[in-house]
Amino acid sequence: MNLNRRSLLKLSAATMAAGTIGLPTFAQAIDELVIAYNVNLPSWDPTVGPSAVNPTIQGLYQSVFDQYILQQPDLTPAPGLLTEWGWSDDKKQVWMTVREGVTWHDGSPFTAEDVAWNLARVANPETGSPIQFVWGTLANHRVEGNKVIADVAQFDPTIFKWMYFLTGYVLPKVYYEKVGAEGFEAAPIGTGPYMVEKFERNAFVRLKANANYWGGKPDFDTVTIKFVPDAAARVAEVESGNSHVTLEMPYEEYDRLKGGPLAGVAAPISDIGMIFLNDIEAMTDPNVRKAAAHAIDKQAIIDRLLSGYGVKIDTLQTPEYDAYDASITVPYDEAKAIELLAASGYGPDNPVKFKIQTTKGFKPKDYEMVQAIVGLWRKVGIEAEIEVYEIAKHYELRAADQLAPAAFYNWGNSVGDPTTSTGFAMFGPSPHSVWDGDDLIGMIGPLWGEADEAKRIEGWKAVDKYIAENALVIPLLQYVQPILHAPGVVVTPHASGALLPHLMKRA
Amino acid sequence: MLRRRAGLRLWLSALWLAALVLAALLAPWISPRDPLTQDLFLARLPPFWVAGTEPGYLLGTDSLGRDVLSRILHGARVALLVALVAGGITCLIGATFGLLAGFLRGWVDMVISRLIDIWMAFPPVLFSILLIAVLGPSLTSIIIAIVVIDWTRFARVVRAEAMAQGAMDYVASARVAGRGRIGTMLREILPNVLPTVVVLLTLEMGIAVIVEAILSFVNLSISTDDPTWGGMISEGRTSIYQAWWVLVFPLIALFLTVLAFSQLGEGLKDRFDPVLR
Amino acid sequence: MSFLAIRNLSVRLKNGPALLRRVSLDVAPGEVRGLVGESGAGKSMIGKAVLGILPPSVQITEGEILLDGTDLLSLPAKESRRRIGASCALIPQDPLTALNPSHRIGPQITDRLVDILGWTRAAADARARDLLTEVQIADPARVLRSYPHELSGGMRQRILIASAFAAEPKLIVADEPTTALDVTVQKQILRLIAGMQARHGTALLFVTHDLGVVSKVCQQLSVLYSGLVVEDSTVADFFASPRHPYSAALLAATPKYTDPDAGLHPVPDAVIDAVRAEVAAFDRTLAKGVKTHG
Amino acid sequence: MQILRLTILRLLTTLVTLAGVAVIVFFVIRVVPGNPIAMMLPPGATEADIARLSALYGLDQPLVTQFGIWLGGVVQGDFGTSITTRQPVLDLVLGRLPATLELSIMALVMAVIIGGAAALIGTRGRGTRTEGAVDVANGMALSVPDFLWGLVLMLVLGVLFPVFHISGRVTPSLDLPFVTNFYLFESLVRLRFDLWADLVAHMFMPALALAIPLAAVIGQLLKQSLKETMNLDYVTLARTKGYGETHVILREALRNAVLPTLTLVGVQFTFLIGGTVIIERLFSYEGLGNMAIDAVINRDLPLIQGIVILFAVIFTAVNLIVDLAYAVLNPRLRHA
Repeated sequence: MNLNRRSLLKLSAATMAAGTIGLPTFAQAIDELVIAYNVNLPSWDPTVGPSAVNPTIQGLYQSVFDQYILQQPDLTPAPGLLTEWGWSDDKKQVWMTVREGVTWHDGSPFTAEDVAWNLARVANPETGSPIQFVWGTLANHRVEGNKVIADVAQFDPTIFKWMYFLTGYVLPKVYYEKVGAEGFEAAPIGTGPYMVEKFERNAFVRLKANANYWGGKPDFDTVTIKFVPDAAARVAEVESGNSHVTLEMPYEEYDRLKGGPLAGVAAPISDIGMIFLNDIEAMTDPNVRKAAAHAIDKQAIIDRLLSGYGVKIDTLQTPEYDAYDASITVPYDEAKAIELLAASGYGPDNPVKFKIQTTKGFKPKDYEMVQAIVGLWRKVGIEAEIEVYEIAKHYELRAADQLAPAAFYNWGNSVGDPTTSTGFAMFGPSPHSVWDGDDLIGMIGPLWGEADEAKRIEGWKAVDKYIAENALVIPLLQYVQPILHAPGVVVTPHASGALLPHLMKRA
Repeated sequence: MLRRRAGLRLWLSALWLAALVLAALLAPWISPRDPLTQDLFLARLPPFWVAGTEPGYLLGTDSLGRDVLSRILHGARVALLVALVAGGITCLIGATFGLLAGFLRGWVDMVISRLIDIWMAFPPVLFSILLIAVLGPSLTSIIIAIVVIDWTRFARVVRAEAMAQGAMDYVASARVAGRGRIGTMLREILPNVLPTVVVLLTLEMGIAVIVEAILSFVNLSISTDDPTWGGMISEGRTSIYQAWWVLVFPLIALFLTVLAFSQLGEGLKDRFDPVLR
Repeated sequence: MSFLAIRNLSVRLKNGPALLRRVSLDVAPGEVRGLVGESGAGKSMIGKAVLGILPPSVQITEGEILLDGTDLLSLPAKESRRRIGASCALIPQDPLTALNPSHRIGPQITDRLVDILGWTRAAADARARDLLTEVQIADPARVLRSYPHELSGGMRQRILIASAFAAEPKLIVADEPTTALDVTVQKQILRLIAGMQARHGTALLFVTHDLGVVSKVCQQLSVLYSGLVVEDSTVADFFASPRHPYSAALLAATPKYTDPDAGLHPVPDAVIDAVRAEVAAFDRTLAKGVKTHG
Repeated sequence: MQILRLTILRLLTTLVTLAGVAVIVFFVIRVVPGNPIAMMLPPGATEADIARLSALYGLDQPLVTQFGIWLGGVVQGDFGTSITTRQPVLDLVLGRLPATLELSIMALVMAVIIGGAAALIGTRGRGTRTEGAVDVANGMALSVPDFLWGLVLMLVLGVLFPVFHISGRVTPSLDLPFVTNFYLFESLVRLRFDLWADLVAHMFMPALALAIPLAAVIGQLLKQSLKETMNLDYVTLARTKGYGETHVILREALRNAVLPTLTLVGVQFTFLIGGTVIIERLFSYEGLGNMAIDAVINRDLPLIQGIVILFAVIFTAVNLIVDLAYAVLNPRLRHA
């Protein structure tokens, strides 16, 4: 089939050579890198509005803007626009040293003023920053030479992690104040590796390399990022040679094309699949929860359904995260699941019934995975009814604590801190948590403001252990992001899942 | 010659639909396997004539190891249910409105016509996506969405037809003979509009089956793991190179069913000519 | 020598009954032949066969249609169509449906002169005006600019007659040209056709079920029953002494203009039975003949 | 005169229609589960954050008040600001409209050509195997949903024989001298056939996928009414004049046969435009439909409202044009 198709391709390419359409072919050297991206970019402001917290478009923002602190492909922080940072000894102040010699895309110099202005802007509730509750913990930002100092209104041990996370971008103060919000949307500038040359909404963005980039000029002078939301179309794009790089396609397609005409990388990213358990109905019974957790053969699901692309996890931490503890495990054990259910009077003939919600097509094989889980549950005596919901509905239900007893979701946490995984997902008072048990609230509560980093991490590990032992949530797997690319490009995957053109090099 | 071919098409369509009804009714007994039973270790078995299959899975298995044939047979239930219920209710509501507007005229016609205009101004796909977002994806939602969007199809045609019939002499004579307005409508107009309605209904059933497939494509169809053809097609499309049978067989079933409904409608239209011209 | 000669023409519905049974007849230049019979006797079918406009459901099984000595049926479709177009014309039955509602009258008369016969537009327009005057239409210029729905039935039939004579054809098939019209208009139209025919010297195949009309317009006549020509004679001979019992009965059944109150004598059942038997016998010999040939 | 009166009357009823659409869409999308605020809550947000953001976007007001504010803006030509893109809704939708219109019209032209050809071929070969083949092809075209046609085209003409572009509207690296967003039209006006070819190469597959079902409908209906017209006397008469069959069909029968087809094609064309929602998404075409799906996913309420209303305007405009075309083509209506 494949061989056939290739020869047909060549034949047709030859006959089409005279055509005026001028489609690219694999053989050509890549002058202009074309990337087929999986989502549309709605807005160029990375600090306000819904786009700012949309993890799938952070890669686009990071091409044009710099974050306060650089995040390396393995998620560790490195000097970025800030070269040094830290707390005063009494934790009453933070200080940041600003990199010198950096210029904005319009040539004007980047200064400490810019940093202070940005931090003050997102701390102000009026601007509509969705992360205001973090940035608002700093106050009274001021510039001292190439340093920025701010007072700590409320101690947050993760504040510097947010500086390479959502909304942690630095915008040009002078330019933004001159052109206003609308003008900025029309012609955004940053300090990042690429400059926006042309932006066509719902279609593409053309980027030009920033020759003065402080991290060195990127390899490709011109990069076109096409927005191709349909996975089949993205695969067709790279398969036909119209695009050089694409991401997020069915793993079957990845396997089919990788090693054929195309090359590929598939690396784990900081995005996990999990099942929220709401402490209502059947889920108040610990036996049911534990049985549900033990009845899922995560490895079989990964191997059979995801073609092996995925990393089994038993806590909400992936191996890259700060609070990962390999000793916490919840093994697949069908017999134990049956035994646990029997203790509560359930069995295959008298199954416990509840509803499980899932998205469909939002993440790779999400719906299929839930179908497989329901199939595995059915064998031990759990009869779960599937309800598909859209991601928007999930957010609303979760914020209102109205999720079904079980709800499949994916959780991204590209800073790798336990507060932004276990913390927000499991802390009762947070609008993101649906588990309201007081014992857990009591355990997590003190950790928010814990100043001793080692103690803080150990505290979270204890929380994860408690959660695993009592099956308060069912972590499933860490996702692997498939990237297909032409052989002429070398792609470095970023564990945050952001596809970054300045990390791509000529082969 | 032509007439015979038209007849043949009619019969073939009726035959396929009859077979489908049987399959749907008897699905639990004739399916070789439970359509929901999964076996991840028997996933993506090819159909029986291809090497590497397991006996008992005639048309292969999908990526969860479920039997494709059994799922198609059970999927026929959903397809027919959607076709019959959605088609039926759409027809009932649309035809009633159309009949009332076309025969009673006056302010009734004005209100209904305006309503039709407003409805026809909604982009149908977008509107159904919104509707299903409101109702949550389920069989009932699909049926409601089809009814809400397509009733105007019936209303418009039946209204025009009822208007034309209302102008005929026999209606006048029925009125002269002393029959009331509603009586005339039901006894004189309705039987003459019926052939049109039947043809539209047949066509609508085919449309309903297609709509389910389209909504599956945007991941908005039935949410349980009950098999639907549209759902199978959208699942199968991610692995066409690895397991084409997961896509192709339900697609054939869908295709033949829609074709049968439309050919049946066309055939009936020819039969009922010249009413429908 | 006749301009139109039909020899042994048989026509049947595809997979159906015979419609014409070995029909033969001649029309000499300038001559008017009437085709008479009840509805369904096949008289219109002959006209359609000559003009090559048989419906697709019908097929010619045998015979020749010689137009000016050439068998139309042996020619390629395009060529026979060209010949028919160049030398024949049709006066249709229903003037209400025979004009294209979306074109003006002018082009409907002149287009073929320009497109097919290569006239200049001006010459064709002048010709159309002359013709309309000849068919006694006042204000031809206005009528030529009109759409059909703006004109009366009689007007439209006059236009159709004018149009038929436009290219000076050698043969015109008039397919019951007065049936769809008012009785008052019928006579005028009939007179018009007869006058035009005489002036232009055109041969005319006149299809009608009305023997009264035949007596006024025609010289020759064929009587048909069920696709079989039962009588072929001159009009004078026929009215003096019809040879076939069926045509005699038909003649008797026709109301006399001289004595409209004399009452009708419907064709007796015995005559019908006899003529049916004759058709059946004809079919039998035909079947035998086919067998011996085959 | 008749046409003028018809137009004015229709414009008035159109206003009523649009008002109805506006009311319905406003309230329906506020019943949809999921709201734009929940969409922008990052991990760690609190109830206070929800309240603060709701107030910022005016979503804390009672529904009727929200409607009043929105309607007041609409009357002044202000459709509000999109939540996700932070741009005025009117600019956004009008910016995407030309792309969708060009795609739809291209699809319509294709459908008319394919469907018309099918009808002519079927009519010429009526009663023969040719007609049967045309019927079968029509039936098949209608029995497959258009997104599947899209997928098939993408595989065949995009990957297997890479003749056409798979996604987008125009090659990004081209310099476009256009001042309007009607690229296809403007490229013709400016005689830039190179750009025109590039645009067509992008548009071809989505337009064809949209055109196939409509082509089948046109083929079927037109053939039906052509066949009926072909039996009419004036067509028979034309045949005796020496014209060829094709000429008779085209010149005598077509115009009268088109009339009954036309009204239905109008309705079908609005379905086609509605179908752009999915096809544009599939082919990443930068039109209204593509934007609509994003708007729904993100629950961008003002944008959804704007898009639905713009679609409604297009639909009613199409119906109006069809009615006018009917009046123009039908001499009886024109002069009555």
